[in-house]
Amino acid sequence: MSQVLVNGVFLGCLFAVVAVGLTLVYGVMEVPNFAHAGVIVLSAYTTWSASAAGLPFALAALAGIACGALVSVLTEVLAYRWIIDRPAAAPAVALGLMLILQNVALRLYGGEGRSLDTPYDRVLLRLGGVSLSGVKAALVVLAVVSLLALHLLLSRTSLGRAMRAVAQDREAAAILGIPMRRQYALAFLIAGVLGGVAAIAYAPTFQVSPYMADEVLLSAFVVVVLGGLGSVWGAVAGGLVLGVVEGLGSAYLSPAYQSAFGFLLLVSILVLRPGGLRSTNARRVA
Amino acid sequence: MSALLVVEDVVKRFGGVAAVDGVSFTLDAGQVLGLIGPNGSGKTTLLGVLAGTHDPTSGKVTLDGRTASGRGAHRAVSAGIARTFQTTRLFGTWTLREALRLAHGERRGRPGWPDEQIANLLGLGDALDRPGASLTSAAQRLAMIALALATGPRVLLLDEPAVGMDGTEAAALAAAVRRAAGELGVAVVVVDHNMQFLMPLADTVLVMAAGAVLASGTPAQIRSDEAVIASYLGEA
Amino acid sequence: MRSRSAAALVAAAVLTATTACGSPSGSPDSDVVKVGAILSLSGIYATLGPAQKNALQMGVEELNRTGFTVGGRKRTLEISYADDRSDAATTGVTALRELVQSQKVPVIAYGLGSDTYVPQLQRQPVPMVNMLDSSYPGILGLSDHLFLTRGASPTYVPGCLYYAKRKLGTTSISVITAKGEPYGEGLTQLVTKSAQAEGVRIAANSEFPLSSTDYSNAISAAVAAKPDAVYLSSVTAVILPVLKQLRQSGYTGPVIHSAGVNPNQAKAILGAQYDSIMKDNYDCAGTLPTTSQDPAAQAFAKDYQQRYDEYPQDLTMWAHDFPFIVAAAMTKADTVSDPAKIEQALKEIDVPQGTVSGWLPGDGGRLFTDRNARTASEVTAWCPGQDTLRSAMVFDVKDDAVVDPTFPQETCG
Amino acid sequence: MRAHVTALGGAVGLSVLAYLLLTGLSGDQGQVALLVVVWTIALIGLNLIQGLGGYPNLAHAAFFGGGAYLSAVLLDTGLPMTVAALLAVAGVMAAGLVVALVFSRTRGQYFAIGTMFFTAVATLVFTNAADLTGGPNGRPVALGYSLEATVVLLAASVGVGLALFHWASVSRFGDRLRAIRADEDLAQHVGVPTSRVKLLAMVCSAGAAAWAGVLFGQYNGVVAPSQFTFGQSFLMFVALGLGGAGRLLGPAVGAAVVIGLTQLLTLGPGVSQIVLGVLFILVTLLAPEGVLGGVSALARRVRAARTGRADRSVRGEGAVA
Repeated sequence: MSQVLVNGVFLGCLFAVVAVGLTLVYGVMEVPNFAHAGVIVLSAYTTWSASAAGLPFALAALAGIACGALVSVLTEVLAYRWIIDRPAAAPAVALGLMLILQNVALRLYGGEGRSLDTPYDRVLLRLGGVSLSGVKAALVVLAVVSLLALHLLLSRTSLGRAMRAVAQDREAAAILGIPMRRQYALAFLIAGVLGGVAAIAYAPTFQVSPYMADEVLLSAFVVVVLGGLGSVWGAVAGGLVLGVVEGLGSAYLSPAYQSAFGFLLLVSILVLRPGGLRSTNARRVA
Repeated sequence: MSALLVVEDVVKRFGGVAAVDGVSFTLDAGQVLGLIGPNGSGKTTLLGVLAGTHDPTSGKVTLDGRTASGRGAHRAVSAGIARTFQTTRLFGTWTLREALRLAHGERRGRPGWPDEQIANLLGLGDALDRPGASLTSAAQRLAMIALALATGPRVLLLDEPAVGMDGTEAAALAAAVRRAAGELGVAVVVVDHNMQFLMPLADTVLVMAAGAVLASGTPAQIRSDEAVIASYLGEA
Repeated sequence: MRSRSAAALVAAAVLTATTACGSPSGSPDSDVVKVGAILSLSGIYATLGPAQKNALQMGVEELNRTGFTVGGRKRTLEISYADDRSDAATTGVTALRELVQSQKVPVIAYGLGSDTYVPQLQRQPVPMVNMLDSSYPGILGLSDHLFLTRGASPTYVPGCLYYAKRKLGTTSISVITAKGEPYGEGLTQLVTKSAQAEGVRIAANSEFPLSSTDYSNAISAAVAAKPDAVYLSSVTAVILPVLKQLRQSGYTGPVIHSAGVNPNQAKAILGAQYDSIMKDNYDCAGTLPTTSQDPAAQAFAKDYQQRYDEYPQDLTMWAHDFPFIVAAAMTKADTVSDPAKIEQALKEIDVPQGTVSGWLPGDGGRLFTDRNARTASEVTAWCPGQDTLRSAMVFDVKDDAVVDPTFPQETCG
Repeated sequence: MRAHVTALGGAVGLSVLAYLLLTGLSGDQGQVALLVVVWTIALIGLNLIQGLGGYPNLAHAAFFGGGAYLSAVLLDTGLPMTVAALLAVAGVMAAGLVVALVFSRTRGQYFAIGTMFFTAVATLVFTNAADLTGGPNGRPVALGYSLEATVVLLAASVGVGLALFHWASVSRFGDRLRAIRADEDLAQHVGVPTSRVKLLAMVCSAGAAAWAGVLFGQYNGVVAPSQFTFGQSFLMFVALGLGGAGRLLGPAVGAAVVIGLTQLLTLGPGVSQIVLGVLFILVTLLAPEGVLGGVSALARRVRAARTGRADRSVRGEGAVA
């Protein structure tokens, strides 16, 4: 039981890091950013090729995160920025970007899975009857550290406060003289960094492949709706809840339907609250 | 003869806050009721409950003895209650004629004027084939009323119809509303802050404050009501 | 007006698009005989297709050095390759229709997706020779037009348990299965059956969905039962990530599978730690060219390794032999274009000259018995530090029991 | 009247074209023709709820796959083909009703996300209920119709579907859906029973997708989960937008463009998908009304310029295409 919970928490941390990136972007721009999957994939491949080229893992990981941030900002500058007034067009643009990014990865690196090696590959933590591989422990640590850093950024810096203002009310923020374009780019930058962190944290357990992020992204969307579109702490809490629910469902009911348990959760929420939890958590960041 | 529209002790809460807190009144066919009160006093919410936009938390609205509240907006329309909105809403790029045809189609046999006559009544005869979005804002407000009339209502709810209109336009609107009430026997509820527009138009006036009825009576009675002057008219 | 012009637009677009890439179809009796091959060149089974293509290429070149004679004329063979992208039901069926309808090939080599090809075979029969799929229950019952050039799972799985019990001292085994992957599901059935026959206890039987990337629940269930060994049921690309997480979870005992993992794949999929992850690994399947006692197979293994700088999997020798089998059948049928006659001839040919797989001939020296040609089976073990495998046991199976086991010396390299 | 004649002419014409393409092409090209025709049928359904109604329905691939799988499973029980097909379509329409009821109060992106997850769950079922669905690698479909009959049904379905859509589009049902698309709240307040209209549109939409799925299964002889993923739902969603949502021929144009691009561009793995992605974005940015919308806007402009010069009067035109 406790082993299952630990696995659930691990999944939850992964979902949270990805979902926070999504929800941040949704909060300021109201875009369902499917391209986030492509950002994660490209970060993972960058890390993989840098470390295959002989770079130490830490440097390769930084390169991967930088790549994620860059690609994420590019999606905003080149595409999303132009449909800011037409939210209905956002899904098509997001899908287009996802296709482009994933297939760029496919083109550059081929379709077969790659293995990303880390210095902590063979570490195994044991506590009582519960064991946690080094790779998974590292993911939990990275998730906690990056989310704390984000929290500090949003609550302690003027940039962060401006971002919260934008998420609260776009028009009012613009009237207050907050430079909107910079805020959009910043949201995508942070999302890209978080995507990069997610990529380097979970690629070592799984495989690096063009489609590695598809399932995680779907679950992360459940988390985003669960926590309220645009709510960062909602996403963190939602991530942990979903991780544990999927972990329990998978262990005790059927592993094949792991993601379906998350969807059931989502459906019940949409039935009870058709506007998501947003009606109570009206667009806010942090 | 019993009243056409009977509103009985309607309460509407959002979360813990009562936006409408026990409002009752009656309205006869062909009568115009003015609904006034400070911002946030619950006028628009009350219109919403009457029009089926909101379900009442308690209380009920009956039209001709039949319950009309709490069953959704389209059922309110088919019972004969139509409304307009504070912000102009038309079907985007649709022409006025297309929009009227749709509304007319939902009339289900209730009597009412043909679409052209409605348009002419509101001075929109020339605008029939133009997209709603291309009309002036005053014309758009009138078009919204035309749309409501096209459904063949027995009760018409107008939410700040004269906003942004000058004196002449408002007077023309008032005349049109009067004609609709007189010739079609439509009962009308008008919410507006423009007293020059509202007071001459209304047969009776209901003043709301904090979700409840503060006073009601003829325009003349309201004008001299001290409580109303203190809480609302005096500030205006 | 508008709908008509739009209709014209659609028509024009579709027609230009479809005629833009017209493909030539071979004339019925040319000197170059074209046959088809549908392989998993990309996607999840991409560990299989490219190696098959390499070996087919070698086989065709060898065959064409002398050519073969049909209808009194010298012929050479050409293979039209199609990639099923590891998705037989979508891409593979399309490729099959393209090969049969447009290119009119009389025989097709392929790997996976037998059942999905059956309806198309009903509409337009053509003999299809499978060089890979040993899944249980076997593919040959699906359609009379299918042939299989390898021993099916029941001819090697009993060897896994036989070897584990006697040489590894295994008395209990946990099985981890890729759910929904037919090869793996068949293996699990057979392992369960063989374990019972050998008196080995199944400690745990856990599974994970094929699409999943986190196997922790299946792995912890398998390890928690404290088995002497773990059996992984599926193909290389599926089981290696599981193996990696299994080792990461702290399990150090022996791991057995029937995936035919070669050192190149281990390195590519497992990453830098592959050697330590592959330690104590046993693979039971058909004989490998490298460990085979047959000189022809050994020579082929050497050629292959030299040419492609890659360790030859078992399936490479079967692929290598396909052109020779086709040539023999066409010669016997005396046609290069009639699928029905070629199909009949396949059933009647002897083991052709030039093949290297060490075929075990059936009654009357025929290559195919009940549309199945087979070779001996083998257990191989990973050689740590040497990037190679050694033969641990060579055997055959009769009536679900291991017969004629031989144990080569336990040396690597 | 003119509008009806041209619409019917277009429907018959496309039917004939579909028949010619399906019988005239083979192999890879035949597959493209098949997919374009099948997608056209499915997208005609989607054109109701998404095109006219403006609801981004990402459950369509699930309905499409539902028809294909359900008919295959029913055929295995020994039912006659037509019965199996009708039951499959009815079953999927019932599922459509459930989906519509569950998400009836969600709008916009929430509706999109909700229906997308429905497809994701459906794909999970297709993948994992291996006893019925054959698992991740798919299952063969027993052939209930001959190839010739399937081709005739495919071609006829295009024409019948277009005619039905045209009829729905010019009826009050069409007006109501368009009103929902333009402003759902206002539509309710002029008396449109929005929930009922949306339910009906969703159920009809699901039925068309299921029927397309049945015919796809019969032609292809095999179905697999990879053909019915939420990615496919998305492609359908985008195809309709590309062709021209709400326009009679939007489905055919969208299907031709998307299938043509994904199947015919053999620029190496991935590249055609990249081109597709760029195209989605460009069309969304530059021609929000889709290809047909762009074409008719262009035609209007050209005609306006010409009539301006020659001072000829513009002929009235039907509200179709």
